[in-house]
Amino acid sequence: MKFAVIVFPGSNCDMDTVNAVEDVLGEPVDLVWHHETDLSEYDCIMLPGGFSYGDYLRCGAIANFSPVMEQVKKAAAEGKLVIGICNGFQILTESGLLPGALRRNNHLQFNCEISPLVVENADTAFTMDYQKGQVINIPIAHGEGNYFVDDQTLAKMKANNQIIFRYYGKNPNGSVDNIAGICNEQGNVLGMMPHPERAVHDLLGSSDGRALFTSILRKWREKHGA
Amino acid sequence: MILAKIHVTLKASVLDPQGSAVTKSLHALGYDEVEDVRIGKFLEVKVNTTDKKVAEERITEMCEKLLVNTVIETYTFVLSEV
Amino acid sequence: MILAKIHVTLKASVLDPQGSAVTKSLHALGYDEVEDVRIGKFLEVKVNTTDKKVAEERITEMCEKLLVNTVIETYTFVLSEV
Amino acid sequence: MAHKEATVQAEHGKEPTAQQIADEKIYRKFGLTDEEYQKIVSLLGRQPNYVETGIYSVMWSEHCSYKSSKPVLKRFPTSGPRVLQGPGENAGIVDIGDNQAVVFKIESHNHPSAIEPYQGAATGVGGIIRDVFTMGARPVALLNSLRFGEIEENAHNRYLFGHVVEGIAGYGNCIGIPTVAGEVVFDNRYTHNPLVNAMCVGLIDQDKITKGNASGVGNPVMVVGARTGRDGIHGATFASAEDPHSKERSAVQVGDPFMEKLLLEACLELIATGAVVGIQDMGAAGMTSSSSEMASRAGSGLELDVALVPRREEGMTPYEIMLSESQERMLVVMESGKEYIAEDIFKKWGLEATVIGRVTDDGMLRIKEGDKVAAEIPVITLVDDAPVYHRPSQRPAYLNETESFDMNGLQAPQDLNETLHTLLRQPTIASKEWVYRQYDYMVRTSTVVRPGSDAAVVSIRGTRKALAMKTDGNGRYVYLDPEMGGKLAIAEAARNVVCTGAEPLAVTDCLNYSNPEKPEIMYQLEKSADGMSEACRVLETPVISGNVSLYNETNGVDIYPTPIIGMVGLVHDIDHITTSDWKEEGNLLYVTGI
Ligand SMILES: Nc1ncnc2c1ncn2[C@@H]1O[C@H](COP(=O)(O)OP(=O)(O)O)[C@@H](O)[C@H]1O
Repeated sequence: MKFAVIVFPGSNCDMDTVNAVEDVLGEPVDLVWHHETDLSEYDCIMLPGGFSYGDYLRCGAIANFSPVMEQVKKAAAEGKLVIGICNGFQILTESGLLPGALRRNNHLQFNCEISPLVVENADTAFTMDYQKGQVINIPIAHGEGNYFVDDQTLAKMKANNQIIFRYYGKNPNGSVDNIAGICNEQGNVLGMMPHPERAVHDLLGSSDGRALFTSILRKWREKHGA
Repeated sequence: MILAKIHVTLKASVLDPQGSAVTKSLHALGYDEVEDVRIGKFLEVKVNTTDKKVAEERITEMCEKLLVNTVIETYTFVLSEV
Repeated sequence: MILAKIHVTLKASVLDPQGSAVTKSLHALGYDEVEDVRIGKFLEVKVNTTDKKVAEERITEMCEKLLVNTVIETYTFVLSEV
Repeated sequence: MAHKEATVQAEHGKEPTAQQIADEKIYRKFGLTDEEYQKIVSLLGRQPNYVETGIYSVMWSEHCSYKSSKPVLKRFPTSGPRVLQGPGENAGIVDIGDNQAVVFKIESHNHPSAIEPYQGAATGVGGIIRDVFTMGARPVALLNSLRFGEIEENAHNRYLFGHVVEGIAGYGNCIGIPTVAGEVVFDNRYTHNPLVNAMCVGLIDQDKITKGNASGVGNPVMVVGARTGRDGIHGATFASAEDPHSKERSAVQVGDPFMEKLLLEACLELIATGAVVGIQDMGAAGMTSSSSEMASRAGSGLELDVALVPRREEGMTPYEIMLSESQERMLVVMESGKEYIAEDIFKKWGLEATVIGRVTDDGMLRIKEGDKVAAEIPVITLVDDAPVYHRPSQRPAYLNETESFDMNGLQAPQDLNETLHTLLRQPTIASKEWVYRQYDYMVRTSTVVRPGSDAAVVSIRGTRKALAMKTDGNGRYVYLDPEMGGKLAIAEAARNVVCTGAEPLAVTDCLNYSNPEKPEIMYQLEKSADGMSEACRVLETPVISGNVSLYNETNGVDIYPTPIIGMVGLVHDIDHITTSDWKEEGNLLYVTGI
C-alpha cells in the first residue's frame, strides 16, 4: 500500500506523518510537493498538520487552491482514502470535501496537550482497529479547532455516523457537539484536529494513534486481498 | 485603479468567541455601557481596472472563491476610484 | 443605542504578511489585476448610550486602550444610532 | 584623501552633509560620542557622510560591538575537546559523536518586546532560529527565559507577559519547531525592562557546517528571503539606548514565520548542494552588520549595489536599505557561476534570491547605488577597530548591608502549611502550564520529556541518543552575591540537565544587565562572569555562544543582574532518561548532595 503525504508551503507535520507511516506500517510513503498533478499511484493521501500559507486569511483557505488539491478531490471521488490532520482537516473543510468550518478556539488561545478522545464510529477504514466507545489519548495542538456546522447538517452527519471522534471529558476548544473528527458521507475522507501521528511510540507519551494507521492498512489489504 | 473595501463578518448565527472576549475585557475596564462586540475582517483590495462593472464582478468572485468562507461568514463591499 | 463601526488597519510602513500571501494567491488564481491587498480588522461595538458626544469619547478611549495596538495600527470609526 | 571624498558623493536630498554632521555634532544623535566620531575621522582619513556615519554608529553600538562587555567575555572558558565552534560565529557547535553535532545559541529581544510585546518576542524567536540554520543545522527545539514585573497588581505587566508568550507561541508554532523549555520570573525590578531571551538548538552533520564567511574574490553576494522595508531602522543603536519608550515607534518589525519556514527549508536545501561559500542572517543592523562581519571573518572586501536589493517600499535611500532590520532575510555568498542554483531553489519555495554585489580583495565595504558610491569604509575599521571600553568597576555599597544581614534574627513562620500555600500561589513558583500549553512542544515528534519536568529531552531520530536542554538564571542571587550567583546559575542549569539522565556538554549565555557606565553594574558583570567561568571550568561545560543586553534601566531602576544560562546535555541512551514525577506508591525518597 502506498501513501502520499502532501507538502504545502508551511506544512510542518509532514515529516512526522511520514515517520509514523514508516514506523507503524513500514509501507512506502512519499512526500509530495503541492504542485504535483498526478496522485494516481497512491492508495492513501494524507494532508499533514502545520500552518499552510501561514494560516493567513483563514486556516487552510489558500492551500485549498494549490494545484494538488484537484487531484486530492479526484482521489476522494474515486473512493481512495484521504485523511486530513489538524491543518489538513482545515484544508478539507475549506475545499468542501468535508462539511463545516473550523473557528478560533473559544478561549482564543493555542492549546497543546494530550487530549482524551472517544471513538464514536469504529466501522470506518480509519478506525476498524479501535472499539466503539474506546477512550484514546491523542495530542492536540491548535489555535483554530473549534468545529462549527449548522444544525441541519449536523443532524444528517449524526444519522449517517459521520462523527468519528469526540473529545472526552473536557472540550478543549468549543467544538459543536464535542466533535474532534468527522468523515464524509462515503466514509473515505477523514478530518481530525488531534494528531494520531504524534501518538505512535510510548516514549512520546501515547501509542494510541497506531491503530488508526493499522486500520488503514488492514482495510486496504482486505479490499485488495493482499 | 479601483479600491474595494470589503467587510467580512461572521454570520449572525455563528458565535463570535473573540467578540465575547473583548466585551468581557471592556466590562472589566469599566466600560459597562458596551452591549456587544462583533469582530470581523476588513480587506482593502486594489485592482488595476477602470471599469467598475468588471471590478464588481471580479471582486465578487474573489470573495466567493477565496476571501470569504461562506459557511460561516458574509460580506459586503464598496468600490471607489483611487 | 449607538453602534460604532471601527476600522483597524496596519500603519502604512508596517509589513502585512497576510496581505502579501493573499495577493500572491489571487495572482495564482488568475486575478492579475490585483495590485495590493491589506488586511485589517472591522469591529462593531454596540454601546448603551444616546449621547453621541459621550460615545465618541468612550469609543476613542476603548480603541486607544484595548481595541487597537497603536504601535503598529491606526483606526477610524463612525457612529450611528440603532 | 581628496580623491576619496570625490568618490563618495551620493548624498540624498534631506540628509545632512559630512560637514554638517561634524559641525552640528549630528553623530551624537546616532549614539556616537565625540571621541568615537574623532576616531572614525582619523580611521577614514576624512569626515564620514551620512550613510557612513549610520554604518559606524550601528557597528560600534553596544549591541554589535560588545564594546563594554568584550573584556568580560574574555574570562569565559570557550574551548574543550568537543567544541567544534566557539563564540564568534552565528552559533556555537558541539560534537555529539557519529559525525553529528549540536548547534545552539541564546539571544535577547528585551527592548523590542517592551515596546511591542507580541512582535518583539516573535521576531526574537525568528532571529535566533536564523542564527542556527545559517550554520546549516536543522533547528529541533526552542527555549526561552522571561522576566516581567509582578502581574497580580499591574495590568501592563500582565499585558506584556500575555503578549510575549503569545508572540513566542505564534512564531514557534507556525514554523514548526517545538518550544520545549524555559522559565518565567516575576519581580518588579523588571517592570519597565522585561527580559525576553530566546534560545534555539539545532542538529547538524559535521560535514555540513557552514560559516558566515565572505571569501573568494569575485564570488557573488546574494540577498535572499523577504523584501527590504523601512522596519526597525536604527534598531541596533536603539537597543542599546536607555529608554526604549522615548524612541521612534512606527519602525517596529513585524515577523512573518511563514516566510521564515520557507527560508529555512530553502536555505537548508541550498546549503546541502555545497555551492554556498558563506551565509549569515540579517539581524540587528541588517545588511550592514551581516556584510561587514562576513567580510571581516574572511579578510575580504565587498561591493554591494543597494539599487539591486528587492524592496517593499518605494523611495528607500542607501542609508535606509543598509540599516533596515526587515526580518526573514539572509546574505549569501555563492560560488561564482552557481547563482542559478540559489535562484532555482528559492523560486521553488516562492522566494527571491538576488545578486547584489561581489566579494573584492581590497578590504573595503563599498556601497553603491547604481554608479554612485554611497559609502566606502575599510571593513577592518568597522569590526576590529571598534572601540573597546574597560569601564571602571566598583563594589556596590548595598553589598555591605546584604552581606552583614543576620539571618538569626529571622523568625520561623508559625503555620508552615499556610506558608507553603502562600509560596505555591506566587506566580513565579506556581505551575507554568498556562504558558507552555500555548507552545506546540510536540511537533517533530521527538519531545520525550515535555515542559513541566526539569530539563526537556529531545530524542535524535535514528539513534539511541537524545539532547537535554534548559534555560536558568536567578537575578536575585546574582544581585546578592554576584560571584556566587554566577556559579549558582551554571550549577542550577547543570543539575536540571543531569536530572534527566544527561551529561552536560556546553553553555550559551545571555548577559542581561543595567547600565555598564555605572561602576557598580560593571562590578556585577565582572564578578558574575568570574563565577560563571569557574563553574563552567569545574563542570567542563565551555561557553560556546551567547549574547549581551545592557542598559536595562529605566528611571534609575536597574534590573537585577540577570545572566541566563542555556545548557545542553547529551543523553547517551534513551533508557537513561528520568523524569521528576513520583512514580509509585512505596518508592523511597532520598536527599542527596552536601
Ligand atoms: N555572553 C556571551 N558569552 C559568550 N559569547 C558571546 C556572548 N555574547 C556574545 N557572544 C558571542 O559573540 C559573537 C557576536 O555575537 P552576535 O551573534 O554577532 O551578536 P548579535 O547577533 O546580537 O549581533 C557571537 O559569536 C556570540 O556567540
